[in-house]
Amino acid sequence: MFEKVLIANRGEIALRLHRACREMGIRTVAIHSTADADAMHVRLADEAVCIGPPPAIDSYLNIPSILAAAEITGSEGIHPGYGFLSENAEFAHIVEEHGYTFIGPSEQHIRTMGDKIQAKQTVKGLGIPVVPGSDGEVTDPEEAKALAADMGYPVLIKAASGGGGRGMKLVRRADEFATALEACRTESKAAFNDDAVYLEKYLEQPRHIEVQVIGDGTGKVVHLGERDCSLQRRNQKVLEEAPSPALNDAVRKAIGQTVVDALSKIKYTSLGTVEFLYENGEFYFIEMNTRLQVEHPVTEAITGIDLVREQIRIAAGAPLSFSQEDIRFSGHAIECRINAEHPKTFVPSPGQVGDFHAPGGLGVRVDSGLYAGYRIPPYYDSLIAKLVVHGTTRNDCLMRLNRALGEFVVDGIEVNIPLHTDLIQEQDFIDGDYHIHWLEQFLEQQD
Amino acid sequence: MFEKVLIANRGEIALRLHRACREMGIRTVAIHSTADADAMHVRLADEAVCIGPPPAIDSYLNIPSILAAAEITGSEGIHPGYGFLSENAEFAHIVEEHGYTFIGPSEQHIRTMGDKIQAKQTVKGLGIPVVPGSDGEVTDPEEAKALAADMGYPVLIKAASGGGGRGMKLVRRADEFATALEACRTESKAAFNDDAVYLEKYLEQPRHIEVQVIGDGTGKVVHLGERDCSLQRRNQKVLEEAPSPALNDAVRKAIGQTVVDALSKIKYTSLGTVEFLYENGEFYFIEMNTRLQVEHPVTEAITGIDLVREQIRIAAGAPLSFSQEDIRFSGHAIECRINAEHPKTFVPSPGQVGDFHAPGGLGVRVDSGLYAGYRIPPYYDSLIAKLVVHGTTRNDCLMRLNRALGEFVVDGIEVNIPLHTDLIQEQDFIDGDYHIHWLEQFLEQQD
Amino acid sequence: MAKTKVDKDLIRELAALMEETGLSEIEIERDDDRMRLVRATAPIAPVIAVPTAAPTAAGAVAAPAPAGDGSGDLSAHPGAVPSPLVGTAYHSASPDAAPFVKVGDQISAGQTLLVIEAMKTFNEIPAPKSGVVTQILFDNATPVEYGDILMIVE
Amino acid sequence: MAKTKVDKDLIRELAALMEETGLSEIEIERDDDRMRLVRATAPIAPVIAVPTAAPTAAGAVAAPAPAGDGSGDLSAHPGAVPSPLVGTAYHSASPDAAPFVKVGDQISAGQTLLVIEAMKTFNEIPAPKSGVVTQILFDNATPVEYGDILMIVE
Repeated sequence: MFEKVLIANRGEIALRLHRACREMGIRTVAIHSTADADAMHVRLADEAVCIGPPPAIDSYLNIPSILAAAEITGSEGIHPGYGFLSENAEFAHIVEEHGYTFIGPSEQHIRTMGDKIQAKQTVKGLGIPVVPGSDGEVTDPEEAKALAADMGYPVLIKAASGGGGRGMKLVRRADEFATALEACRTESKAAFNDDAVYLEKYLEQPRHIEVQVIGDGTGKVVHLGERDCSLQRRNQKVLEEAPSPALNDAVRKAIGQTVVDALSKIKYTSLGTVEFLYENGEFYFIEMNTRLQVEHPVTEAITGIDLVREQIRIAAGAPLSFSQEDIRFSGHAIECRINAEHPKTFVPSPGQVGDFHAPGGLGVRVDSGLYAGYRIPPYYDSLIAKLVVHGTTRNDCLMRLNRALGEFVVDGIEVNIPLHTDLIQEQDFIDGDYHIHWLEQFLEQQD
Repeated sequence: MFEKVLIANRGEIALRLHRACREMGIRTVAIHSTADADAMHVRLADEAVCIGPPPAIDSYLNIPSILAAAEITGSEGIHPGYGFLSENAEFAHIVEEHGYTFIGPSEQHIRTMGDKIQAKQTVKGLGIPVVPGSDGEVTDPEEAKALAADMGYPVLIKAASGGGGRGMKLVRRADEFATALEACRTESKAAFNDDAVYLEKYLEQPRHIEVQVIGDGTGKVVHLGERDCSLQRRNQKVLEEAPSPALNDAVRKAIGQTVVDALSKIKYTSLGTVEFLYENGEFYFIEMNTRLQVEHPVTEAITGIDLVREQIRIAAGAPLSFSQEDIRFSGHAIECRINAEHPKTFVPSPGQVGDFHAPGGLGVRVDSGLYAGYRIPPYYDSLIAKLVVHGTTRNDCLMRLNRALGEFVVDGIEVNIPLHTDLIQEQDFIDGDYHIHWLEQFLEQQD
Repeated sequence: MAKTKVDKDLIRELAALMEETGLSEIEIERDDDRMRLVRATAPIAPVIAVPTAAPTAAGAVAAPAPAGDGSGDLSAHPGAVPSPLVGTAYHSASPDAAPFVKVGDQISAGQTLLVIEAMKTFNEIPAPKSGVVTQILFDNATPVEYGDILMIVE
Repeated sequence: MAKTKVDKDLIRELAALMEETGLSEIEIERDDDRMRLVRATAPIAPVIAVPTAAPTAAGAVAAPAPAGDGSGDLSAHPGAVPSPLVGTAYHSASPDAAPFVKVGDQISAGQTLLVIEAMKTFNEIPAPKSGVVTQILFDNATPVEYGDILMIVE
């Protein structure tokens, strides 16, 4: 096991990593910008090194500085957390080349999954379902009809050279192809000087469902169920839950097995998440995140597994400590991302925290680097706390979440706690009946 | 289910009860003395009623005032918590007589178990093991030897009229009886003018192990495993853990079944705890607590069951929501009682709390009514917070507990956090090798 | 103190001295001269951190009714009659009976002012002293908490 | 009030006494003289609630070595040369070479003052301005953090 790990991140996730290390008897090195000298994880770490000025490019993204910090502290492993350098294959490469252990997947897997096109081809080849489409250009309405019949309506005709939402046409019935295909080709020619178009299945109100996996590099891969992260605003997840209200056990097992089979073939190492859109009982691959995710605690809550601990163990060369048969899903968990932002306008609200009081009691977990009097720097993202609530059933979980949100005090700055309180009172949300556009539609109705 | 419950208690347990009610959609009524007007549970409750001045006898023990508060608020159920009126059979009687539901066991069970002699006779009759002794006076050394051979050495000769540790003699071998019995009778005659003595098995270094049960009054009783509460100072529990490091599964199952069988016979209702001394593989009944206990969260942690919720459900007439087969013990949990007292001298330290920051993260639960700036009144007990940590194994739990204690900040007053930090570094404790005298011996060595 | 005599250099020196020593006030008196310097004890926010997000429904139920808002201010009133128990307060012994006292009544110590019912028992609340009832602060048949100010007797 | 008559040493002594004893006010009257000193009711906890129970090993590792303790105070010094990166600082280009600069050296802007090694690369740190090296605040071959004050050039 590692003697000392450098935590190449900040905020709540740096604290999360510190806690896991501390609980494993591993000494921690916090790196930080000048803006984060007072941060909780810096105060708690065994050692701390200031590596640069506030801009992330000069500190948390500054590879030479991070390696220098590892060098002067004699760290053995480097944990990148999420964001920043966590999915930077070059960083993983340099870390390993300098003789440190990168606590994450192999450089090669990061690289492959980091390229959208290559990722899609790779996972498709491994047997993971992707959004169906024509393999190339389509010119003939009859060919289009045949393809669309296979993938199911509605179907999107997309300009091969298009982008930014232009050069697209939605087709809901076969008889629309006759005119739609030609129209799209004409528009495309006019707009992009290229009349090539192709087909892709169109998802109207999909959910965002992601499968958590972990592998130890021997080909042994285990899935830890899914998370439903459909509540998003501008592609940012706001609230996540596990299990998804939309899946039953059979579906869960099937998609889990598909993902496990695929990633076993490439001997995937460390934590990873395969993200899908889900509609009408079908999964469609979006991307794979080759790192620990913000919302990992909901999976920890329902499985009882400490994901970060397991990730560190594997990086240190240990085999997975459990098999698929050992995984039991228990109860329901929801995570609310507490952001320093106005709950209506979403304007970020950095500044000095007045009173800070986290909710407690049974089934409530708070991951936060905040404390009374802490000054939230304006340079980084607005996530300041994660409230994770676990209950026996989804309803128990919602009741407990409501209770916990009501106890949460963060003064001095604006936080989005009222948004979460409102959200969980919505009938659609209570019914589990929502999709990736639901939150933005809800917010529009609020105005 | 109840619409409104009156919480006839204060401090962390009042908050615990409030949270359970809130999560069940039950409105809460906090009662409080003038000294507790600013208490967290009073602030959070749906309604609050000041029922008297600071002395408990005039407020939290004042039955007419509590019933008047129930009356003016239209409460349906009254939860007594622990301490105060929780084991007062008369209170349970009056509550029920006035048409409210007492959220606890029947008046009769409280009464029976509240009388030490009656309790011992009752449980013995129900098949629960008690400390063996002679049924009455013993005068003949040969008779004493025969009895002692049955119960096992060492044996205590006790004066029937004795008390305060006087008129007792420890006998470790059969051949000591010849002189010891006569000596004890003589002393007893001199001290109490009564030479009657009796025998009782003497436990040298027993553990305090208690079995948590719950019944719904139909004869269905389920046990939720044991808690080891051997770390005590002046008969006050300091730290509790579950499961006990001293029991294996077979022993756990056997004592659990014994307790369940016994309490099924009397159709026990609500939560209850059967306390034992445990030495050399044998259990000896001490007493039964007919109420929710301070240390209930360790059981919640390893069973995943919300005990207070279940207790309220049963009081409202619902049947137990689980059977013995449904109970799964998962991992290990430890509770540290955080007291407002000097960690060495144990002098109580009421007063104004400065900074308050509770530890967070995976596997950490804090039950506390404290907040920054809260003034701890000097009138009540010194328990201000319970830190409950859960881990996959006892070792994981200890590592996590150490981490969490290091993050816990309570300024402005003295707290016993350093005591807990010291305790869990002790090799005996790490080995699980301790008994009911261990803590006091440890404390003596510290001086 | 003649204007010309104000020693501004001395003030500056003393101010520097206060800064240096951490003093917040200096007062010097000599003969007929007196000088007092105060340095703001900084914008130190109060330590008392109240959980402001806490729902504040608490205490709503049993607030004394009509003049209830003023009861907080009246608790220090020398003629205040606080409730010695929690229960339901009545102006009179029975619905048909006349009230025990009215505003303006001259009363003597020990005389019954009202009754408070708790657990089906009517508790007579006696006047703590003689005087005139100047305010009655609760509505008939309404709940009162321990310590609520019920009347003012002056 | 005559300037010469104010005993500033007495004020300093009394202030120190107040600090020592925790007193918040001293008033002395003698003949016609009177002096009153007040110290802000002091140990008011600052609003900034630091998790004081937190282990404070943080920052221990890369503290600049010899005059390190003073670096905090020197950061505002107009001649301070802060470290532009984290790494290991050296006085000279190689173990056998002479140091780039010594205390007392007259230097010109842009002249190399030291090197910092990070990732096997030696980064030359140039003088930000011309002047005299008055302090060198790190030991040879010791780690420095970003922002540590390395030298003073005046």
